[in-house]
Amino acid sequence: MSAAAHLPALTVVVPLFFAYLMPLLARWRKSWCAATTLAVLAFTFFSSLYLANRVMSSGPFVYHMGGWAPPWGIEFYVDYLAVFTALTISGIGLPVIVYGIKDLPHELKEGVLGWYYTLYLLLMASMLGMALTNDLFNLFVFVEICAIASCAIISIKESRECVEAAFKYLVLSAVGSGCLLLAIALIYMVTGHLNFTFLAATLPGVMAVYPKNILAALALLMVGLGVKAALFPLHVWLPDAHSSAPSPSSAVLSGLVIKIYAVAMIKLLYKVFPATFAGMAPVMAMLLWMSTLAIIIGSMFAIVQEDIKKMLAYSSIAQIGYVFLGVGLASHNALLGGILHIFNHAMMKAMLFLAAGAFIYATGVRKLSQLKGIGVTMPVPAGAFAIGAMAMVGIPVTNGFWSKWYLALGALDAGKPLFAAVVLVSSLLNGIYYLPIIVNAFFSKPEGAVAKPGRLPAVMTGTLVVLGAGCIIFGIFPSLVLGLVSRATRLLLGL
Amino acid sequence: MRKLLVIVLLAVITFAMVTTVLEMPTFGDPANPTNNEVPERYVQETIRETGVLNVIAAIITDYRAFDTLGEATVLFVAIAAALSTLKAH
Amino acid sequence: MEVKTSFLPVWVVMFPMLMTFVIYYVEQHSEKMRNALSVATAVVTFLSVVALYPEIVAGNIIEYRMFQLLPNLEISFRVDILSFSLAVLSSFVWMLVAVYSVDYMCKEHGCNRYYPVLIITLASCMGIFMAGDLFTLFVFFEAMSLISYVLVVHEETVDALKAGYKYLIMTIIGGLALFFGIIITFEVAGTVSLSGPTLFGEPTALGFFAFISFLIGFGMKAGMFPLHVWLPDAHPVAPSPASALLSGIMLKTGAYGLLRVIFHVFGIELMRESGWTLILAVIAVITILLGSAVAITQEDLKRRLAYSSIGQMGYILLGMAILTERALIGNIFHIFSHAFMKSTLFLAAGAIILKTGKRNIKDLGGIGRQMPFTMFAFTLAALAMIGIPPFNGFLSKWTLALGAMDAGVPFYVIILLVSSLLNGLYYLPIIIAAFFGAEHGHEHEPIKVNEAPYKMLIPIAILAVSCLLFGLLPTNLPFDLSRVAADFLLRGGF
Amino acid sequence: MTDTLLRLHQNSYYFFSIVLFIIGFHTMLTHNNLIKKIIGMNIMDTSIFLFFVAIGYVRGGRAPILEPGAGHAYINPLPSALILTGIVVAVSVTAYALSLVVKLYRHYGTIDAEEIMRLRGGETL
Repeated sequence: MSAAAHLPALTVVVPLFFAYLMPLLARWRKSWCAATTLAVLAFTFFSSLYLANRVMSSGPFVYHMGGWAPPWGIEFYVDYLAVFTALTISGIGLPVIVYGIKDLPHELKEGVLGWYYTLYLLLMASMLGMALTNDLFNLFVFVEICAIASCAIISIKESRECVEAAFKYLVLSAVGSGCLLLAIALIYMVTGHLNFTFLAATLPGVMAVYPKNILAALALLMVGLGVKAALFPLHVWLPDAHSSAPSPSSAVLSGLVIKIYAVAMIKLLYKVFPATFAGMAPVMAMLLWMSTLAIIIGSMFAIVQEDIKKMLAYSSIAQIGYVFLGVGLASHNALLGGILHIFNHAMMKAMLFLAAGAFIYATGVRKLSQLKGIGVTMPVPAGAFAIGAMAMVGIPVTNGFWSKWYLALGALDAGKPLFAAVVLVSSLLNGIYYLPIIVNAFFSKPEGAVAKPGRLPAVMTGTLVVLGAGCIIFGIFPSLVLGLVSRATRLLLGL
Repeated sequence: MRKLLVIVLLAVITFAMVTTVLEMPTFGDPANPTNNEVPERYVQETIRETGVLNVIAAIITDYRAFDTLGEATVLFVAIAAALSTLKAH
Repeated sequence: MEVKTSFLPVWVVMFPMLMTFVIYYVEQHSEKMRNALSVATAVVTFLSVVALYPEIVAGNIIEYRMFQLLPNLEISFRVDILSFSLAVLSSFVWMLVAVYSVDYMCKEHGCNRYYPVLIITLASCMGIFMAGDLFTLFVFFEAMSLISYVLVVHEETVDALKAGYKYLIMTIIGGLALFFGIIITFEVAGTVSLSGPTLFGEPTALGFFAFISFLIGFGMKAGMFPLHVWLPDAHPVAPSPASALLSGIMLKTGAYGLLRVIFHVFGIELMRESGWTLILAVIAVITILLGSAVAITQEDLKRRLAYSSIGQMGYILLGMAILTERALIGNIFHIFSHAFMKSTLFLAAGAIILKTGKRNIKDLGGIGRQMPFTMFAFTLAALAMIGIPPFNGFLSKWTLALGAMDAGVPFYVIILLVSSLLNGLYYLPIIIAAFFGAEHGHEHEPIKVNEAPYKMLIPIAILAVSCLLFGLLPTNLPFDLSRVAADFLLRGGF
Repeated sequence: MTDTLLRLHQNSYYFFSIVLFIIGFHTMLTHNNLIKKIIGMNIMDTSIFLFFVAIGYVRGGRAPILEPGAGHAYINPLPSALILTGIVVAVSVTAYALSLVVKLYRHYGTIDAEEIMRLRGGETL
């Protein structure tokens, strides 16, 4: 077989391999670390692109690890959702670390930079693995790598808030992993399979014999992945963790990591447990209400925050609610909106965190009330922030608009206009906390540290410009991603 | 207040899990769903396919070797995480 | 009547949009060039709109499909007689305001922000009037609403920022309501195009939600009760030329949107059957009375004008609620009349504020002797506002009243009369005090004639004369356009 | 009632691993000492391992080290193999968590969660 045939595995293994090498590289050739990381991420991006191209032209395909066919071996299933997620991960992960090249030395100790790149690559690899894998236990292994790596890129920063936030995150994450493993045990116990495809075939028959096992497993899965995805009542760890971390970490944690668990949830709910399942209705209803609470309460909390990164973190809680709203509504348009929002929110939230990071980098100011006039002295980051904020509110010609469009349309499709109203109300709430920041940034006189910001390195500005342009481009031409997302949705819903 | 909450939570979980236990396949029953074609092939074909007598070893290092790569990576990531945390001091 | 494809509507929208960037670039180097370019852009836009006239007057409809965003969702442009009427009116007023701004704004800070925003708002305004489907309309509507925020807070005072915040939040609410309406329409009809038959077949609960959403979304912009709260704050704090545009033109985009929704989305039969017009009528009556009554109590000249705008928008809403042919003519003609009158008033007020710095009505005694020309124009427009013949305001009210009689509701005529009376109560004292009142603190000094520069006076003069002319002439262009447009809409709008 | 007890007896491995799970969870929730929290976490993990391995047992089966031709019944090897991975995961998480506790102790001089919260002046975990 040619190398291209092994690309699904290589997409995950190559970053892993370079992650192992990174500590050595950091010892011998410090300056190569960043370049290697970039090259590896570029490779994952292009291989995801290649896979996406292949899937779009000739349909989903499977890859057997080591040539062992399921149910004996591990299988990667390269379908629309998987390549979409992989593209999102590598597409956002790349600019974030480009930004990090300049920002990280500012925030971290010299000695741990190499470790940061190691952890970043491991995080990326595990997320890609979660996107591609079709095996329940393999998913668990990647979840664990992801959990530890994402805690580690918080605690790597020398501050007691970071260590404490990372500990809180780790403990809750471990509880989540425990629930996940128990759920896997319960599912395996009654089906004898770990492969998603085989599970989906076995489960309907098993449901009649062991309904309680399945329900308990579902509940544990919801809790396990819900904790990690910060679904509403289980979000307590998120604000501290995402706000205290170094800016690139915040961007990738808020933008990607919580989303990947949502993707895992989507895979499990729609591929393993068929959506028509009798026992699924309450699960979906629960998801709906939890996400509604997440959207409303997350926004409410965001309104009262004073720290810019805390506010963004609370906003993430609300935004993950959109994704789960789409999942819970389960109509074609709503699920499409939810999946689309994974990408859109990854882009805008990463940009917002990086822009906030740029403010902090140049002025050292984190308080929202002190950021007045930042748009006058730092027009590019503030402009990016403004675009991101507009996208959050869902103003047309930004990508956030399309998520809301499809979610609202999907809510109407599902015959639940109430949830369309929820989307609208939350847009208003987003407006209430994002717009004053922009207004203060551009229409106030700069004072104090904001008046004389330090110089922002060109790569950081460049990253913000690229991401900002992305928000607009995907706002004007939503069809760029929509083909992929729409096919993913149709496949998931079996249409 | 918090204690009460914890107790209620734990009671609910216990109740739910114990009811589930009552319904689970009987422990050790050869007719259990887990004893399907998967372990059967592992037991019967391991020697021919991998040349190993210990089936668990065969699974870890061959059939599901990718999981083991992940396992090693978990170990690696934990070391990296612990070292980076302690080094940041 | 036929449907033609032409690039001209796109040009009308894109040209000022592109020029915005040119102006933004040029202004870094030369202020003179910036001013000249801004005026030139407005003039060229006006002429481009006028170039559509032969096709429109021949009864043709011009369409252009830009590109498809998604299946059944595209950016498209469509110019019919109603679009043309409003586009030509707006670009005309815009042109005059651009000329006026040159001298008015020279003393203000942040001119480099003002001109690009002025021109891009023109572009989005043209986009609204020429939109071929609800989605395009929505995009430009949001763009205009959000960008005009910059005009509202131009002064950057605490008051301006506060008013701006209110404006912004209300705009977001309005935008979301519109979004909801459009989503429902899309869900029910599968398309949001304005070029086909009406999109709703029968009055369903979902349809009612859509109607209410549209009413909130467009009504917000139109200053409809009870969503008018932003208007009396936002319009006065803006610089006067911007106030003139906000009150004279941008309010009308809301009315335009409602007209489109009533005739293209729901259709006149549905509106009549379902009785939803009653909601509109009640709101219109309250808006008229409230706007006029509260205006009396206002001390600040521009605030009084802003409340007066609310009252006048009530007439336009009333026309839509009555839905007889003559009411509709009155409605559309009043869009014209009010644009002329209110722009004159705000520009004149701007001239007074620029020259004397006085905003309070109490201080305006004797101003007519200092600035006779400006005050004369103000008087013409105010008389038109009250509805005294032969001004255009009289003509529109008269037609509206006839329409109300056609519908058999003399109650509306009484409302119109009462409100005219109220208009008189708050405009006449200003005029009387201006010409005959004692000047404040200057009794013993000789009165200096202290007019604004001619570049400001000419636009005021043109607008003021239009108020008289379009009421005096038995047949005039705005009235003809209104008549044809009303007829066109009642025929089904395509 | 006797039925229930019989089932519990039959599935006693499952039952007791659930009990262990609850004990671990309780330890995590109620103890303020961070080390004890980590111990609770480990008890939880161990209970799941026990549960998982118990699934693989087949009555009369032997450990799956093959003796070709002997005709023995073997237990299901898959859960055991998976749990080996699981154990490593638990060890790794514990190691990292302990390193964080070391750091916390250096920063705050205590490993009591409430004390740390008090020092930080924030909300409780």
